[in-house]
Amino acid sequence: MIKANNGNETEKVTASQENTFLNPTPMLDELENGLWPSFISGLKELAERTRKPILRGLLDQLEYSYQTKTGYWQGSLVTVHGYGSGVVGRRSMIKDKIPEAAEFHTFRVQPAPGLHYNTKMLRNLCDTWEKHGSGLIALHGQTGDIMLQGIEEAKVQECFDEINQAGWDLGGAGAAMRSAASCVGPARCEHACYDTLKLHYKTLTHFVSEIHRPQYNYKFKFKFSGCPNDCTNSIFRSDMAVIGMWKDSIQVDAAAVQTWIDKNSIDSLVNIVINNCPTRAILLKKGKMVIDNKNCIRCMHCINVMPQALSPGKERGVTLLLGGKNVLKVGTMGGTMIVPFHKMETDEDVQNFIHLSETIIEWWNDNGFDHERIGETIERVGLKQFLDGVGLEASIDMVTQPRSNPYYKSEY
Amino acid sequence: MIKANNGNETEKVTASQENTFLNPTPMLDELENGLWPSFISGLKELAERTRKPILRGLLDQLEYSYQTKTGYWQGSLVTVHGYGSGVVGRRSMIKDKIPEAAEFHTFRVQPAPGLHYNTKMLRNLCDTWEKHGSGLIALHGQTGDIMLQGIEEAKVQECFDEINQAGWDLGGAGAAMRSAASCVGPARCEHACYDTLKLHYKTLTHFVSEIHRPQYNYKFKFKFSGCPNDCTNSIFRSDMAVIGMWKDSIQVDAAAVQTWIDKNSIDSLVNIVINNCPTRAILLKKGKMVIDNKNCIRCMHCINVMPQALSPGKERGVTLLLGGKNVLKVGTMGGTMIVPFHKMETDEDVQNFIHLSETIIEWWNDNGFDHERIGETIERVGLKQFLDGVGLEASIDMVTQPRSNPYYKSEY
Amino acid sequence: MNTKRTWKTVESGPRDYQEALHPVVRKNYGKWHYHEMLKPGVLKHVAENGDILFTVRAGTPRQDSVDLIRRICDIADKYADGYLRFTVRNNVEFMTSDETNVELLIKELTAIGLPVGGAGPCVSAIAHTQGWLHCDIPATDASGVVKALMDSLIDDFKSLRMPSKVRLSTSCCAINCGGQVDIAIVVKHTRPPRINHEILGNICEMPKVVARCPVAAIRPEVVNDKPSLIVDNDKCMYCGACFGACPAMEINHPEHSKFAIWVGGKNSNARSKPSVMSLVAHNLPNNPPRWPEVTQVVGQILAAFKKEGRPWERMGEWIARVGWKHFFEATGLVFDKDMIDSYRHARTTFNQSAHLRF
Amino acid sequence: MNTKRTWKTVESGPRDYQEALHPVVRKNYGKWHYHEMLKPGVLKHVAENGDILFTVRAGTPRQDSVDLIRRICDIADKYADGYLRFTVRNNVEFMTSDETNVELLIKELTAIGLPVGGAGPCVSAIAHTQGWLHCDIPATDASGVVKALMDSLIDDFKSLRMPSKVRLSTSCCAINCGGQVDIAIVVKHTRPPRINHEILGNICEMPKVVARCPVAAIRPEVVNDKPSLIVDNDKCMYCGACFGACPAMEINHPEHSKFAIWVGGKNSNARSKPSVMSLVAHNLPNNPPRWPEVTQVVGQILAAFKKEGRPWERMGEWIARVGWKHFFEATGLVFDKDMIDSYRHARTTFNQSAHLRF
Ligand code: SRM
Ligand code: SRM
Ligand code: SRM
Ligand code: SRM
Ligand code: SF4
Ligand code: SF4
Ligand code: SF4
Ligand code: SF4
Ligand code: SF4
Ligand code: SF4
Ligand code: SF4
Ligand code: SF4
Repeated sequence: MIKANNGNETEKVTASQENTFLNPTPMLDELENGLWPSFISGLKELAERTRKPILRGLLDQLEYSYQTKTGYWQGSLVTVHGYGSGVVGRRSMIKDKIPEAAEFHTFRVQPAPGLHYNTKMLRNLCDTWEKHGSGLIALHGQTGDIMLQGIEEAKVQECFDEINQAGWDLGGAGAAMRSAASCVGPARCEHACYDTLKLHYKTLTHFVSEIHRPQYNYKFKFKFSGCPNDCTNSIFRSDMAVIGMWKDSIQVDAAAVQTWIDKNSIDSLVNIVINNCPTRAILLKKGKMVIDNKNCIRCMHCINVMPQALSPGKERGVTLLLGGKNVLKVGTMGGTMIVPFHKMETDEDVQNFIHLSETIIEWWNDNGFDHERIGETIERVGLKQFLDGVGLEASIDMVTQPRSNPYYKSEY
Repeated sequence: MIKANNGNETEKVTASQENTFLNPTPMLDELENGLWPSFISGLKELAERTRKPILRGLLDQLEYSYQTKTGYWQGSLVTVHGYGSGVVGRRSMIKDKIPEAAEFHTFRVQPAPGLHYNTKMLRNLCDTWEKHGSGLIALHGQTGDIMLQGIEEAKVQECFDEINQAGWDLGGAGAAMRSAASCVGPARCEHACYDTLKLHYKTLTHFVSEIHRPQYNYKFKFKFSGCPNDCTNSIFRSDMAVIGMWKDSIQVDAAAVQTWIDKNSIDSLVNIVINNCPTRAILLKKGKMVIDNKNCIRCMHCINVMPQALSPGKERGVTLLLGGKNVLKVGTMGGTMIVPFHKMETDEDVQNFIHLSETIIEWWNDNGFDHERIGETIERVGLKQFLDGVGLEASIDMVTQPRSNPYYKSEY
Repeated sequence: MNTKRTWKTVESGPRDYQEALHPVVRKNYGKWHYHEMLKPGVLKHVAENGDILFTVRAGTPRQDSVDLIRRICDIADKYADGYLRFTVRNNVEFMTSDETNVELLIKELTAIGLPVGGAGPCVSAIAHTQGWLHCDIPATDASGVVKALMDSLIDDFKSLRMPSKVRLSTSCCAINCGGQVDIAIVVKHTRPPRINHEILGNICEMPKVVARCPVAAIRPEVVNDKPSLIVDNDKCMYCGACFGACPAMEINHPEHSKFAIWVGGKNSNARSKPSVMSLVAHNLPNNPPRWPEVTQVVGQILAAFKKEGRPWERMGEWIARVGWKHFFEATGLVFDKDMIDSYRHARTTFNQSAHLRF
Repeated sequence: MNTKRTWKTVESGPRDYQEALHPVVRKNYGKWHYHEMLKPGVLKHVAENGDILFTVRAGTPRQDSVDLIRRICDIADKYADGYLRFTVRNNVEFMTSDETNVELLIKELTAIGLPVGGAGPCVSAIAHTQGWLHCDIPATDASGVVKALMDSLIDDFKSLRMPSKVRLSTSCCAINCGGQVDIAIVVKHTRPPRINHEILGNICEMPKVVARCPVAAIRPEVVNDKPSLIVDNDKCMYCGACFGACPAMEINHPEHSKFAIWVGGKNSNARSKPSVMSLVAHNLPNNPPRWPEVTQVVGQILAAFKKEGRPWERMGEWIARVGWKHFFEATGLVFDKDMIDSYRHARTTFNQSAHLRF
């Protein structure tokens, strides 16, 4: 059907050219070279085995995109019964040319927090997806969804019912609560200051209706990182970053510190640990390492370097950063610290957190514009106004320095 | 005439109450207490000696201001022949109440660069001023002018002619070139990387007409600091900060370094010098101090601590920072580096500098709004547009980091 | 939907994770003591009670076929007790308490074409976005760029020879779903949108499109008797935000949609604060199928960082230490005036000091 | 002007400096080698050729009478070869090559009431502005505040017991002619301007006044049949910028014009970059003649800095090291929500990180 016409055709007979089901895709085939696993090889293998026309269409359209340097999908509203989001609809703009991939909708499916699986649940998902859809799965989307990519509208409900029956639910899209991400946390990481998986699970279960029914100004994302290493990139990639934090002193196992020094030398202690502490809060005293915890800003660095010897303190909880997002309109925003420390042990702690989140989202719904992320709303109306609006106390922790201009309103 | 009525009257008989010429000024008299030299005592002494009504009026009005917490001067246009600025006119809003200080205009007089005097010129100025004016002189105004404070309009021309005859000229006011300031520089400071006094003198002589005839969008100030210590506060207080700079390596007198260490200890070298270098460009190698000049950012710190051992390099000149100003409308702005290095040795160097300044001011006159400082204009139209407008090359030295947003226009 | 539904939707939200946790994980949940990096891609976590868990991490194409996933499941069944997890960067992880399984895992993963690595001071997998494969607004294909790049970086994925973690992302439009990373490859348009007035009024909510423009360059106008929008080309800086709201604002162009390279982004709070990335190269062609120009520039940046970075120092921290001037020298890239910020907080990036390197 | 002029103006610009230079200065111009701080207020500069110059520095009231200036000249004639200079902070300096003159200078200066000091790690003289003495827009009297403050700080002026240089300024309106310093005392209004509609139209250029407002709170309106201006009190944040352009916008208020204290400004490039200062106290009363509340707060700040600052560390550098949280603890001041920036670049001051002190 589609013939490559960019004069680039290679003489080399690639594996794919031996296949009969697929049309030639000379440009895409270039991506079968090299040592990194090739999504093209995967797609071709899948297509050849299953002989699904939708996959042949997909490859033809992609090849055509490579040739013309142009994309051909257009958005389309596709949903399952009762939901307003969770399926990202795609129809081809060149279905006259390549009818086989006229539709190529995607399910966003919420995985388990921490992206843990047993093989049974994964195989089951594969089977359902191969039955109804294309058999192409993105593990995972940047927000953290399983993306089942490529299905026709007619099959959407049936397919969803089957995966829902197996225990899965859809994720967010549009102006709604979005799927969350959480780091591996307490499941396997010694740094975790709270149970990221549990909080992710409880929070997103609470907001399940808001995920399925877009009714916000714009998207709202949670991300849960167990410590300030922030392995979920929550700071720039979620509206509410929930980051593990401790309040007391770093726990030090003096013997293990000595073992570390013996193994790595005192030079390494100075050059790698002490010299990299952002506030110079680590001192060398008679060959021993002493942490000035009042000046420690919980950056994690020393703990990262010496995980066997140092750990976060015992009084643990979370710090909340609000308003992170990417570049649109205002330039990338990092989340702003709005709650320096919040315990996260009991169910009540969790409920308080969820309640605060609701209050915040409500404030945003009342004060935000259409397509305005909460970070933008706060920047527009002012952090002080936001704090007043949701009933939080101002604290010096929220800013890097007090204001440098006299342009504020205060009547006494 | 004016009686203090705030119930604060003190029983203590102060020196001034013995005088007969002045009215009681109980609140002001409080400022005769304490060990710091008192401007009130000075004013009173002057008034008693000279018996000038304008001084009695001034003290009465000031006392009344202290009582009512209100100022009573209003601006007024007063000039000398041929000039549009240089006299700051003040008329009293309460001249009905206190007629003796109905007028209290001020001459802004340009001193010599570096604020150097011989006693003859200063005595001469005092005599003239006592003859025509109040006898009150501010040494100096924040911009650097001698301020002859308090004269009536009728006497202004005569007085000016006399001081002008003695070699003085007026400084700036209004939307004009302003008087400049220069640090003591090569006159007495070992750090000076160029001749601040000479450049101040040549530049301001060149712009003499623009000082006297307001024709800019707003004020424009030069300040000349001989090195990055910036003893004239040029960064936040002048539109064009001219700061001494060197390009090659810091000059090190190894023997003097050793003497310093012997005197102050190696600990001091580490804690005071090495540890305070902003880029950690100073290393300790076998007890010796080694400067990594590629990473030195010319902050002056190590040179300040060890002036006998270290000095700026030999390839000297200036760096130019444009757009500094105080808080109005946009918040305080620091000058932005627009010329990293410019030689300042020959007359040609000076001429090039003046020529560049002219080009810049011309651009500002063309592109700025009324009452907009050049820093504001650049912020509004963009640094790139400014550079294009005046024909300067962009350089990484001008920014702390390249842009973090994709919101720029570039066609290829 | 014609089929009669027999199933009533359960709005369960995230999948339950208890049943997905490896038994050793479940047992030591929240009780880990420390970890070590045994070799590229292999972590050893030690629990408070002395339990040991080995993790083997491998790269994937992210856009996986069910065939590949089933193969991965086979391996998990054989060597990892039937459990596995994925990382936030699309790597797959197998956990086992049996040290002998580690080498077997590496062998089998290599056999099915999945490189083992991506942990510790190395280049991990590149954050993916959708591109021509699925998105409705892309100017390029993210998966293709990622594949081409990773082919050239695979040795840096499989070894521990970087000063610290290096995160990359590729985004197929300026929106940048890939986020802030050490090195980002992002589309940059260089022409204003061409407006399809024929369809605009019918398919777009005009006030929303007008509101979407960051520089207020769009205004309503009747064109050929139809209500439509026009763009003030002087103001427009080609961001493409309008296109996301309205497909008639055609911003993508096969030739004039280019690539830009950004460096120094960081999300972690380790040592320095999280930081946004900065523009260091642009006007790179969008050159499928292998985008050699992009690979070239990324290679230059990584080579300089590998050479000069100190242990634990992230890309942006290295640059902060040596200075941007040196960064451009060391990488051979060229600073130009478009790299001077001109947006809302531009002034805060101006060098308002005499601090200066020569 | 009725008198016939006999003199034709010479537009000479700055006064010629050659004749104003001390002979030893002239001889060693540009050839100084180094300096030492001998004792408070006394510097010793050594030239390349070994010439030595002693400088004695003393404080002045800045608002000087000709009597005081003549006395100063007498001293200069006696001990400094007839030369003197002033510093950018209103201190006066006498130079001599004769070491025996140093003590004599100190003695005579003390005798006429001028304290010797202000050099090196100490509190130097406070930058002055005009206030009720001369300005047309002040809410207070700068000279008075300065005198009261310096009375309490004179020992810090005359000694070398601060960690480093401490610069102060006082400004009688929010415009702050005093600039960025370690500690600034600046007026802060707390009510919108009261508008004198009777005179406004006659004495003010209305479009200029409208343009002057940073938050566009002013608009033209006819009031009592006269063209005038009105202020949107919701928008107005009491900056007083309009008052500078139009005396009918009466911003000053005897009770509601207050003082605010700012810290951490720095102009030098030594170590850290030049920095703007931050608000740390407000709502202090404007309380002539001695403003004890202001003196009190400044004293608290200086005491903490004196105790904790390290050698050569400026106020803002000390705070950067110990953190703002500690600054508030150590000084006993209280952070409040008005101290959160809300102006143009506010976002750049938000803590966009998890970096946190407890
Ligand atoms: C699929 C995914 C990329 C991927 O291949 O992984 C994606 C794809 C799209 N993103 Fe995204 N974004 C995806 C994660 C992100 C992230 C990363 C994250 O969530 O951690 C970001 C940055 C963080 C943030 O939220 O700002 C992100 C920032 C955006 C933005 C810019 C938002 C902003 O305020 O700057 C848009 C534009 C918009 O919403 O109008 C956008 C819009 C889109 C749209 C919906 C484009 C559109 O307007 O039609 C894309 C749909 C593509 C498709 O065909 O599926 N996407 N997008 C990711 C979601 C998969 C998932 O659910 O797991
Ligand atoms: C006299 C002086 C204060 C002093 O007592 O020393 C002063 C006094 C006034 N300043 Fe100033 N400024 C004085 C130095 C400064 C400085 C410091 C400097 O030049 O180093 C600044 C900060 C730097 C700058 O230029 O921004 C300064 C920033 C201002 C501003 C704010 C400008 C801005 O863009 O933020 C104004 C307001 C204006 O111009 O509209 C202003 C306006 C004024 C006016 C003209 C008020 C007015 O609009 O009527 C004051 C006249 C007072 C009078 O009665 O003489 N003055 N003014 C200083 C000038 C004396 C001299 O010539 O030596
Ligand atoms: C598995 C994973 C979390 C997950 O739930 O999936 C994870 C796991 C660990 N991270 Fe991470 N990080 C993971 C993504 C991240 C991310 C996000 C990302 O890559 O997109 C970040 C933020 C990156 C950034 O700043 O932009 C991240 C920043 C860190 C840091 C801080 C690094 C730094 O110095 O800036 C550490 C500390 C360290 O390396 O010891 C860390 C440390 C760790 C440790 C050592 C924690 C532990 O004790 O187990 C884990 C293994 C380290 C490794 O891979 O080198 N993890 N880590 C993610 C693996 C990604 C991958 O496959 O490459
Ligand atoms: C005389 C004077 C210049 C003039 O032309 O009038 C001057 C003279 C010297 N300054 Fe200065 N500075 C003078 C105002 C300034 C100012 C501006 C100001 O005070 O308003 C600054 C910038 C202040 C700021 O950052 O806001 C200034 C920042 C410095 C520095 C950097 C200090 C720092 O660490 O930040 C040095 C370095 C040093 O102390 O060795 C310095 C060093 C010096 C030296 C040591 C230079 C030398 O080798 O002779 C001179 C005597 C030092 C002293 O006073 O401690 N001078 N110096 C000014 C005296 C002011 C006064 O009477 O108090
Ligand atoms: S964010 Fe912290 S707790 Fe979570 S995986 Fe990373 S290092 Fe571990
Ligand atoms: S966690 Fe970070 S700030 Fe705290 S002591 Fe360790 S390195 Fe320093
Ligand atoms: S700015 Fe530099 S050259 Fe000028 S007086 Fe100060 S220290 Fe000396
Ligand atoms: S001048 Fe400053 S930056 Fe340069 S070496 Fe000395 S202390 Fe370091
Ligand atoms: S980066 Fe742009 S084009 Fe790519 S997936 Fe995200 S929205 Fe679509
Ligand atoms: S491309 Fe961006 S700047 Fe141009 S019109 Fe569209 S939204 Fe506005
Ligand atoms: S600070 Fe304000 S009131 Fe004081 S002199 Fe300057 S302009 Fe006048
Ligand atoms: S006080 Fe300031 S904000 Fe209020 S109207 Fe006047 S200029 Fe505007």
